[in-house]
Amino acid sequence: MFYEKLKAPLEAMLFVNGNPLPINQIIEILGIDKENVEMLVNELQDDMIKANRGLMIKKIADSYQMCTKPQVSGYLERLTEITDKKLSAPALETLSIIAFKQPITKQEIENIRGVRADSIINKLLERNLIQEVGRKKVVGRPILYGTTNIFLQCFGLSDLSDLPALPL
Amino acid sequence: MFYEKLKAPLEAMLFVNGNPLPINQIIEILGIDKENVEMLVNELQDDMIKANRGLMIKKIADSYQMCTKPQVSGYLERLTEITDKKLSAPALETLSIIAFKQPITKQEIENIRGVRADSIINKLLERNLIQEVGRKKVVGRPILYGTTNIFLQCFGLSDLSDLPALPL
Amino acid sequence: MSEEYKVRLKAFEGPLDLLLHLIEKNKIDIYDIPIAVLTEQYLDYLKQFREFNIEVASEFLIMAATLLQIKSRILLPAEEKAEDDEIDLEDPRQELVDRLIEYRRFKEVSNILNELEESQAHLFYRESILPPVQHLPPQGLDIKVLWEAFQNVLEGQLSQKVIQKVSKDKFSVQDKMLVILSLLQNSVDYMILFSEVFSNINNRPELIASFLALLELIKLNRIDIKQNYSFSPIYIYLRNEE
Repeated sequence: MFYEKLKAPLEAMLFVNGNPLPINQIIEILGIDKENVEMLVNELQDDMIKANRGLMIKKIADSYQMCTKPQVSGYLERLTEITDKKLSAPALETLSIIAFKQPITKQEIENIRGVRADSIINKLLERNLIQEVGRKKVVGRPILYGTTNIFLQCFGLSDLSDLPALPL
Repeated sequence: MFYEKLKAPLEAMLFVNGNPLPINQIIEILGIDKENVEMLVNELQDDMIKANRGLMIKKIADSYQMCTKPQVSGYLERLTEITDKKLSAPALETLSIIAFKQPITKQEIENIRGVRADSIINKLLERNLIQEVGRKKVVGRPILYGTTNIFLQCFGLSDLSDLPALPL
Repeated sequence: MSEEYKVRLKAFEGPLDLLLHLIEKNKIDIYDIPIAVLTEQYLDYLKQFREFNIEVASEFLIMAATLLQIKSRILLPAEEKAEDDEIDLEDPRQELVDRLIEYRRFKEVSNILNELEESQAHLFYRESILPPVQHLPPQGLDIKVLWEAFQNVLEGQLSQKVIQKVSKDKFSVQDKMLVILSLLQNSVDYMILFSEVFSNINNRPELIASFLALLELIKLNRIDIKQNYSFSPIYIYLRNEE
């Protein structure tokens, strides 16, 4: 394949860019079109699986990100200090509502959960799991919230269509 | 080889750990002795070379570090290159003074604009729009600035005589 | 024991959460809620909150009022109900049931998200180690824009002349006094034109320093000023040192 030699630069780019790397940036830097970038990523992924490597590539929204395979996590936990950043049940509930009902206002979230949501929304904003996505065109023009790409990353989703189906 | 399956965790450890990873820590986490760690690292290095990968392993004192291959550095630099769509008003003003009055010192530019010019001059130097063209023969021998060929290119000029005539 | 109990009470995030807990605990059919029983149990919980000095959020109280209202409407005789609006023919429990079901959906899905989050906890990422940002020259600039910028500069310079700052150190009055004296000493008849003092000076700080030097020399009786009539040239003389 003509772009075989682009695998090494692609891997290096994903290595130095810890965050998800937008596919558009890859297209621009490698100078090949989207289809070929996707094929190249798939091949690199295949290589990684075949060679029993410790790394893999994940697709998040329109970006790719390199990370370690889940199988080796036991070793890595001994390497790094793991800070427990698990979300509380109320935060998860609020986040689910925002994920499925976005864009949504604070008031609408509060109606569903039956409790105030200010502090939880602030916490989710702080962790970049949600963001303001606009204003609702009603009286008071309340802020509308939606999820971020970091949300996708945290839950291992490549895009919002990967969300589990809402029960009932 | 009995520790073949330790290659993946080793790779993942080197990936996650941005700084050089001391061999003692590897010994401890993988539970194999120094000799075997060294053999394992060598094998991983061989694999990486054979597979034409973008990454490699460097030995630094008693540590190992994963990094990108020198051959791909050109692609990586492009990850952080920014092409400005336009210049700010102060930058344009300063550039126009240099273009029309070159060669000119920082002090002279500051006298004309009435404000400090250091950071703007640095910005213009960084973008290769201006360059040092000599030293003025006065006390302190201040640097003289002039425009570059890239400046001409950016504004679509073939040479400085294409600049519009000064008024008066 | 009471501490543990307190924690459990606190664990209810809101009135809907508490109601769902009661419904599950009593194996109640959510579509046919025995409202009297549920209301009683709900109020019991609120009482326990108070006993353990747990602040009861206003949302819990509003729900209590809602439950009592539903209960009283169910207890109304059938004839009275019929007199009411059509909407009231609906089961008074309907709205509450809808809210509980909606809330339950998200509670369930949040459990799935929780599992997803846990599975992601086994993946590790690394910090970016990108090369420093490099700014390339901008592209497609118009020479007109540069020209306009320079016009701005020139205009700014004109209005700026009035407010140019005086730099103290560059031109000292002392130096200017010496300059003026040497001008006088080298002139014919120890006399120069006032304007000669200021010739070759094109900035404000220097002008000011020279003028102050003149005043100083007058004060020290080193020079004299003479003008024959209004608007005629002003002359500066060196006085004889006695």
